[in-house]
Amino acid sequence: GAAEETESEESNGSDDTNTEETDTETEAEEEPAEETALEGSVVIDGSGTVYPFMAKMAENYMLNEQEGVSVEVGRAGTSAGFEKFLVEDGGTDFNDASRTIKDEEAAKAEELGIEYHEFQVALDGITIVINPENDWATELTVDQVKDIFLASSGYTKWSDVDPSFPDEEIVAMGPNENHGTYEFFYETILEEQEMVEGINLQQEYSTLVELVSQDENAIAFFGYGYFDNNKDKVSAINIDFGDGPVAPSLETIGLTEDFGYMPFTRPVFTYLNVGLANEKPQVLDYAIYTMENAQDVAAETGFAPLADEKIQESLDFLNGLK
Amino acid sequence: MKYIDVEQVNKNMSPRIFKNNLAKSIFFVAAIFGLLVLITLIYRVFSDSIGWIDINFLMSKLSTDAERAGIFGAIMGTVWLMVVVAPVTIFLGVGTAIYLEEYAKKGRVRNIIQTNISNLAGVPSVVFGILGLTVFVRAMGLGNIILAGGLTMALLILPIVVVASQEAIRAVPQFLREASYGMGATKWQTIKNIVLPAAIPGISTGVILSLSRAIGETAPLVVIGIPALIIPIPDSVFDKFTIMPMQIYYWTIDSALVDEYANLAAATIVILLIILFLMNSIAIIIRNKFQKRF
Amino acid sequence: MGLKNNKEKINVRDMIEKNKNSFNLNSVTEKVIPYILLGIAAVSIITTIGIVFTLLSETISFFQAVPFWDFYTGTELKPLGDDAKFGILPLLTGTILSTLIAVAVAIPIGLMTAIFLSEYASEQLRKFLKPILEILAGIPTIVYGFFAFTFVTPLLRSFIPALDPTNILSPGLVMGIMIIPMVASLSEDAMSSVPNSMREGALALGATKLEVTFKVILPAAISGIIASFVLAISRAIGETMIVTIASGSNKAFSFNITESMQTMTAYIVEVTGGEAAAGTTLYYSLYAVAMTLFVFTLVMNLIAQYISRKFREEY
Amino acid sequence: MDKESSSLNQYSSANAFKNADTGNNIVYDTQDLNLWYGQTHALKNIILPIYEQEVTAIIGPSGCGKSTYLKTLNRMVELVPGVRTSGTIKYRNKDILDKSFKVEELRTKVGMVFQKPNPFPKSIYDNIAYGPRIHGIRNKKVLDQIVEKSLRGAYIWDEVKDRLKENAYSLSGGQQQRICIARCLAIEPDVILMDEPTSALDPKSTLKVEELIEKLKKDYSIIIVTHNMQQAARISDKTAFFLNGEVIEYADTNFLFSTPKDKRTEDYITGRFG
Amino acid sequence: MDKESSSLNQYSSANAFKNADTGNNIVYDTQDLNLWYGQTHALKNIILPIYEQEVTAIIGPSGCGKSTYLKTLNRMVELVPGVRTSGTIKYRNKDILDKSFKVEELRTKVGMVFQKPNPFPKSIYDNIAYGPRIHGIRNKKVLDQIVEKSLRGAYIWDEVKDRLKENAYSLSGGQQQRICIARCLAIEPDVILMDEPTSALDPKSTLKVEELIEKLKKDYSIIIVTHNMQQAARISDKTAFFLNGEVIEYADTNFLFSTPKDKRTEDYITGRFG
Ligand SMILES: Nc1ncnc2c1ncn2[C@@H]1O[C@H](COP(=O)(O)OP(=O)(O)OP(=O)(O)O)[C@@H](O)[C@H]1O
Ligand SMILES: Nc1ncnc2c1ncn2[C@@H]1O[C@H](COP(=O)(O)OP(=O)(O)OP(=O)(O)O)[C@@H](O)[C@H]1O
Ligand SMILES: [Mg+2]
Ligand SMILES: [Mg+2]
Repeated sequence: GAAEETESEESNGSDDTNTEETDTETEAEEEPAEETALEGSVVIDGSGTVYPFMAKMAENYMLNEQEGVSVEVGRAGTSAGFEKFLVEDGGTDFNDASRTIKDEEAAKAEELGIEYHEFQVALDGITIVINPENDWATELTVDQVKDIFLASSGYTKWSDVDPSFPDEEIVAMGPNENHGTYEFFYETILEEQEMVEGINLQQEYSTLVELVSQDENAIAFFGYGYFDNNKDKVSAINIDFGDGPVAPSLETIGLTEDFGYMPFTRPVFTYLNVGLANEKPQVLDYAIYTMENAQDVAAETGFAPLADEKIQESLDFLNGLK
Repeated sequence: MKYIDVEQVNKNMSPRIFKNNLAKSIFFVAAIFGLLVLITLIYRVFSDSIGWIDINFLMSKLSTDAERAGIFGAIMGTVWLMVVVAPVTIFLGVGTAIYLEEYAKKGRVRNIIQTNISNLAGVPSVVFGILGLTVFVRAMGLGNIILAGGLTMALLILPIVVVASQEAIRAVPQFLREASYGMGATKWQTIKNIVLPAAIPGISTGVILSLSRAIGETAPLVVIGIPALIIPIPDSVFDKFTIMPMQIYYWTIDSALVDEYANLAAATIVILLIILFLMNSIAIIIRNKFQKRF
Repeated sequence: MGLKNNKEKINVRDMIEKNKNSFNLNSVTEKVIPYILLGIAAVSIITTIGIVFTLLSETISFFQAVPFWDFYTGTELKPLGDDAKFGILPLLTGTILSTLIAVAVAIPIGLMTAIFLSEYASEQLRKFLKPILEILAGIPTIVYGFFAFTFVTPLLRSFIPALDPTNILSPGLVMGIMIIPMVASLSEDAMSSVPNSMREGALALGATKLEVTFKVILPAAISGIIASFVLAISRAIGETMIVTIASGSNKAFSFNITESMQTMTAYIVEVTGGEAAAGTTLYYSLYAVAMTLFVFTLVMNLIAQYISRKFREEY
Repeated sequence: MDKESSSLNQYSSANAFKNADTGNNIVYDTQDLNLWYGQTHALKNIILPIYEQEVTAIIGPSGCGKSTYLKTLNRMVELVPGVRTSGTIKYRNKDILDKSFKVEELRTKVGMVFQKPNPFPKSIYDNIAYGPRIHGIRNKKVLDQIVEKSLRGAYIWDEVKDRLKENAYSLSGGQQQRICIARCLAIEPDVILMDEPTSALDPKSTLKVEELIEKLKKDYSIIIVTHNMQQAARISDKTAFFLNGEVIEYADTNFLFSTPKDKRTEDYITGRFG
Repeated sequence: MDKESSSLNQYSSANAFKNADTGNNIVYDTQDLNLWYGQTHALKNIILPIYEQEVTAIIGPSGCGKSTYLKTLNRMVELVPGVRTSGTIKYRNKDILDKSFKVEELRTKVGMVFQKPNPFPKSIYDNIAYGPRIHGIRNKKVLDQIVEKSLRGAYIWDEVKDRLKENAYSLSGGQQQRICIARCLAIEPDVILMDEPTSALDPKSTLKVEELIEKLKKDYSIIIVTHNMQQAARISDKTAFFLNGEVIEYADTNFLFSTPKDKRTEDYITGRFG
């Protein structure tokens, strides 16, 4: 309940001059920020998928904006992160999430009187990767991809997918249940149907990359960022969503509206504890900074940037808190 | 009446000596095996770290940018961790050892404590991690700060320190105690003035070795949950922190994201190994120097 | 005796006598210190109680959700999803197989190393090799983890093409290497503590060193040697980072050592770092697995202690 | 066996604490002392008086209980777990086996020198100053005086006066043993117990220590355990012969060596066994 | 000093391997033996003949090199790291210090009994059978016979015949020592070296072992180190007196004890030191 307090008066006046253009905005913002040197800490935990984005963001913030503020970023996972976020008197300030908050989690927040706000920070594309030696499956349709991972299809060999493919076992893999990526793939793409038996689910993405890079018959799914950094070790399948094959890239993932990589694209989030943001100016300041720089940092860390309108929505909300 | 056939015995002699020499070679190879593994391991790590270790790496803060990243924070985290671990384990470990060796009567209490310590020594470190998570981080509400990590580590290495200190105390010859008692000294006077000073080399060896174990230990801190990115340098035991092994862990699992992280991990391993090597050398020097004094 | 004191300017006896009367603090210290030390020694007991209590309370909650019997006989472990299944057998096979592999490396090599050091090596060589073994023992397990993952596995894959990039074989071998020093040094301790007079007795009969070792020293040191084996096993069971990194996290129930498997310890790391939300069965399963692990290693340690106490040779 | 010792014991029983010949007082009066290490009955009905300003030698074969008896005289034997005693040992007329008797006090008055020289791993100075210090003497000047006096008393001052800060273990075995004696003298004991003080020493050092003992006799009562019968004969006034935990014979040294009453004593001193 | 020993040595140098008095052969002929433990010069120019079927006693104060010399005779001394030797020891006319000489062979012929009884922690039977077994004798019947014969030879058969399967450590010290002697006899040695074999034993056991030695003399050459001069006098034919690593005097036992030539020998045997 106490979260509702409006301390905005105090921290007011630092700047009210938000414009639409984030780029020029950053410049304009620097000076007042230096006047009011903030301190204290900002605690972020949650999704490992969002971690690279958030880590970069935190580092830039400490380097360029507020040296006195300590931003720490954990990667406990979305659910464990919510566990730390939803704590009676003051858990983490932000929780990164690769999915939206679940009903139970929302209910718990309610119960504890924690007011939170959901921000989309970037877009991630599920990328289906294969071994570079694999020259037969470079382009697949959505249904072929699903069938490869679904138990119901009964596929075990590449030749089951297409008779022209080699008569070799398919080695399917992916991140394990710990990851939001798995949940998204399982719930949204596979529509919660049973996955193929014997699929190799791993905790670490590095393991997956290694596995695919060493096995000609391997196929795996994971976030675009992991593909982007390992283009020398694995290659991505261009997926035909009905209008011809689409290669995953920051552009295609970013095209959320019309033609693009859309069905395999998902937003990633961070959740802000609004009460804490009201109490601690550095938290609010960091939130604003994050939204202002989200597009740049996303591109640097293997995510597609959000549309300007989305960013502006978030900024409007945050500025309202001041 | 002769049972021993001298001829036969002499004929057997050569094969027996040959077997002995053969076995000796095999045992030697086995003993060298460890050395070979060590060389391979160190070679691998060093070659990955070449070009990455310099003063900037040691003195810079953590960064997501591999070129700028340094382990100063991790080093200071380790130092602060030791600031908690060392006094706590020395106090508890040496105290326990004195109690067991000098005061506890042979019997139930002593057996229980002794058995308990041997058992604790065998408890996997992840389990200590869970204890630390449940008790220090959550129940006591400390959070994942240096103090909580340090207390967990202190309990983890406590058995090693106890056992090493016990051995050191036991190695103090009885005749020194007798000499002291013979002068009319009380028990505590004898312990304080004679036994502990004589046992200090042994105790310090044990303490250093167990601290080096704590420095390299990862699992309990993974369980306790250390932020993956923590840039500010800790300056008290109430700060959040990271340590070198955690950095190695995160950098390696993230090497899929940024290739250079693997080099950073290797470079950190090299620094960690150098620190451990120095600690071990000090321990061995102390041990050799004071080994035979009586 | 009165005489001799008169000659001297100082009379120590009188000084001592005088000090004795003003010295009550000493006797208080003397009485209090044992209790303080007992209190300190009790910390280790409290730690054990803390571990047991922590694990037990959550484990009980777990067994309310998953029947005890199902947990220990279940071959399916799917901790997430709608039809979560909690069978510990996949983790047990992972743990047991990795331990067996480790022990198969560590016991023969460790024992042979111990024999070499204790019976054959010259003083200089021993002085050189022992510290190296100690270094090997002091290398953090995380370093071994990467060694296994980035070196041993690729190396093995060049011999065994069927080997998966994450598998239980490679971390098992590396764990074995890691515990060689433990086996070697404990066994060596046991062997060196066999009195030299035994060796001399046998050598004086014309025995070769090999004969002395196998017929006199090993039998005499057997309890210490076996205890070192048991401790090594317990160490392998409890090892975490090597398997976490190099063995992957496959939870299938299998005995194929070329495949990825998960051990109990790796499961704990995965769950604490992941989705575990307090109050869920998944969260409790962490404690149930930890409890199992704890009991496992506890039993091993007790066996080791029993062996070294019970079968101690008389000499 | 009992004739000799019991006749002597009549003095003590009658509380006439004088040696008939010399007029010396009795320091220690042992009556019916029995001692068990667990099941081992190590001392059996010991009855033995010890006189002031004399050297009493205790001889006997290995394991006969010599050391045990000596360690009982300053209750050092209690350090062994599972020791039980019965009987009385009166030191200056107080029963030291009584639990209320403070051992620290007893041991302050009764010094002990051990078979193997056992200096503390400290400097020579600190070795000697140890006793005074634990008894509360902290004054540097006083300590200096005590150290010098004690070292002079043990006739080793000249050899070590320039190296008082050196570790005592840098000295030779014989010097170490004299340091131990000096350490003992520093707290001005009344009685000095010596357990084979020369058996670990070379002939030359042995001679020095023997000379020292002879000089100390003037000021202290000395009880010395030795396996060297010639030594006993040379330096002691009284000798007790132990065998299997019993006192077989106790008499003036000259008397015992020249005309042993007991066949076993004779066998022993002529080297028939041991 | 050299008179006695060198006059004896003339025999060996002239290769006349006979004792002038008894006609016994020389077993061991030591010439100019020097031995260093690192820096310590432990044996200095030892010249000493050992005769067959005699008991040669080696006496001397602690640390004079008795054990060292004995251990050189079966090259056991090599177990100490950093030992160097010079000179020759001829055993049955072969130089055993020669590196090509197989120690296992030497030790099969030269048995050794140690100061502290050191049976293996095995059954009595296995203790005795150990030697024959390592030399390839596996036949159960033969082994049984050897065990019985050896135990009889050590005059302990009657005491242990019903408990051959028991651990040797369940025996008393004296019995253990005789088991060790029996163990030695089992491989039918030529020479038996004994290093203070009775010093850890009680008088009764000492007596038994001494009796045994006297009986063994018929079949074996025995070299015995002892600190007990009476024992040397009682059981040996020849005696060598060592001091500081040198042979001070070597002569017939009766002769050496009654009319020692060297002042130091006299001092020692009259108990002036040691
Ligand atoms: N700590 C002990 N525990 C059990 N028994 C002991 C202990 N110390 C001595 N004994 C036994 O008590 C008996 C007497 O031992 P003690 O040491 O007094 O003999 P000693 O005459 O001094 O012999 P030595 O000449 O060898 O020093 C021996 O049988 C010995 O085994
Ligand atoms: N292993 C060793 N290393 C170095 N020096 C040694 C060693 N063994 C013996 N010595 C030294 O060699 C000399 C002779 O020792 P040895 O053991 O032969 O004497 P000993 O006559 O048998 O004495 P004891 O009567 O005490 O048994 C001594 O000065 C001793 O210190
Ligand atoms: Mg004694
Ligand atoms: Mg000797």
